Amino acid sequence: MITLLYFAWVRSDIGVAQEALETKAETVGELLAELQARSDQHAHALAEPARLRFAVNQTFVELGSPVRDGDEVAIFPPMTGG
Amino acid sequence: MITLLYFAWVRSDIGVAQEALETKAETVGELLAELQARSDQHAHALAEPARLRFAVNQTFVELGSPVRDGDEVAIFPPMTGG
Amino acid sequence: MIRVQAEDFDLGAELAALREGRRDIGALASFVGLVREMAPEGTQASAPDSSHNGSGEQSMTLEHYPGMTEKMLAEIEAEAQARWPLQASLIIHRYGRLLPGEQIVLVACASPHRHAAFEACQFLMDWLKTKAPFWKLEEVDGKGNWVDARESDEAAARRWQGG
Amino acid sequence: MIRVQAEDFDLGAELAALREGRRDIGALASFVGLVREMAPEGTQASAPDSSHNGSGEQSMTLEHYPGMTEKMLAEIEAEAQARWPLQASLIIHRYGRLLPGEQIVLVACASPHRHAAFEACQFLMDWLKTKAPFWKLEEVDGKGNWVDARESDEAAARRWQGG
Repeated sequence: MITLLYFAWVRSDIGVAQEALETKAETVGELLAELQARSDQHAHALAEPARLRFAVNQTFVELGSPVRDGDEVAIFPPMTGG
Repeated sequence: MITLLYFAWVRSDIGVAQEALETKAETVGELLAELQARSDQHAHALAEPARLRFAVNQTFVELGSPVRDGDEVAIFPPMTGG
Repeated sequence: MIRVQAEDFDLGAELAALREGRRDIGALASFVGLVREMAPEGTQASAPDSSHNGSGEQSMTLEHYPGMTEKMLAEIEAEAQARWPLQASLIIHRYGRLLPGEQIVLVACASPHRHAAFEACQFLMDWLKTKAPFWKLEEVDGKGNWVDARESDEAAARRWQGG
Repeated sequence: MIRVQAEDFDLGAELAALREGRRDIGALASFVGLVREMAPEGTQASAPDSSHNGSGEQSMTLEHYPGMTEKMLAEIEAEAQARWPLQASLIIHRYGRLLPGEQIVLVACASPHRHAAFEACQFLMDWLKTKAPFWKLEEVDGKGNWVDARESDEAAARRWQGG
């Protein structure tokens, strides 16, 4: 089981802030492809990976980075704080 | 009559903060030469023009700048505020 | 020190606390980011009024990623401490709904020397902008708009290398 | 606004006054310079104590050129206002005898954007250091030493051109 967290417009487009997923995905990229197929909202929110940032267990990662059972995977837009 | 103001170590070396001078000097450089001859203290304090800064009527000037009767001429080391 | 909080902060009290009881600090640089009132849509910033609809009520809501926010701010502060001879540093970042004129973020750095204090503050802000998981939602008359990241902020972060 | 005064200033109150009633400021950068306690002569800064004579009582006395000081600070502030889009700026510089830990100088700049606020503050400090007629006399156990101007300050002022 992987815990997914969404923030900002990724969250509002998908419509949930958090969801759990049983998956065989071994990388962030594979996970993303699986998520894109989940619903129209997912497909729309996650359509452009270049506009997204990814963190696994609160560390920034790339699309090729591994994901493992039990990970917390966050998907969000580039940050705009400060 | 020219009013002379000294600050920092120029003041403490010469021993006065202010003095008035009747002079025929037409430039800051001529005035400086005249002052250097005034006393041993003046000679010592004013020996190295490169270590001094000059202001006429509260505006920075160079050795070649003119002085006129009634001017306020200040001589001091490079500034160290802030 | 880092703090992530919904409440406002007292700038004077925070800066006073940073130098409290110390006599070795030569330079204290600080920066506060504030919610800035936007000119109403369709008007020039210089126009004294406008004919747009609505009251123009504006707010800025800061969303963040609890846990990762604190982790990233601590990493950014540690990086500043490693790069400059800092005697004290502070990052406070707020989240939640803020109104124009309210404080969003404070960074402060104390050092024996002014260039270190200034540079470390700028570094903290530049990295914070691009590495701390905060997102801004602007709302005008209830209509929300997620603020886009700016290339100029990315460029500012890159000038410190490793950014 | 500029002020030249013997009295201390309240940093928090000064910064609060600068943004009082405004909702258009996005960035407020500030800098405070403080009297820094020196390591006793002949010791390393890291040595916890020393065998030097005297109690090590230290002070810093700031002398200035009344009239010209205000003129130069006003010119420096006007130059910053001309170079950056500032919404408010403040320079306070003290004179007289100060003890370690005391505040010497405050500069603060408000702008819609953080880079302008930061840069204008640094500019004000760099130019103030080399153009405002202040001189520092360090005293330790009653023995006075006029602080030498530093080439690094001259270089810092020159990077803004016209310096």
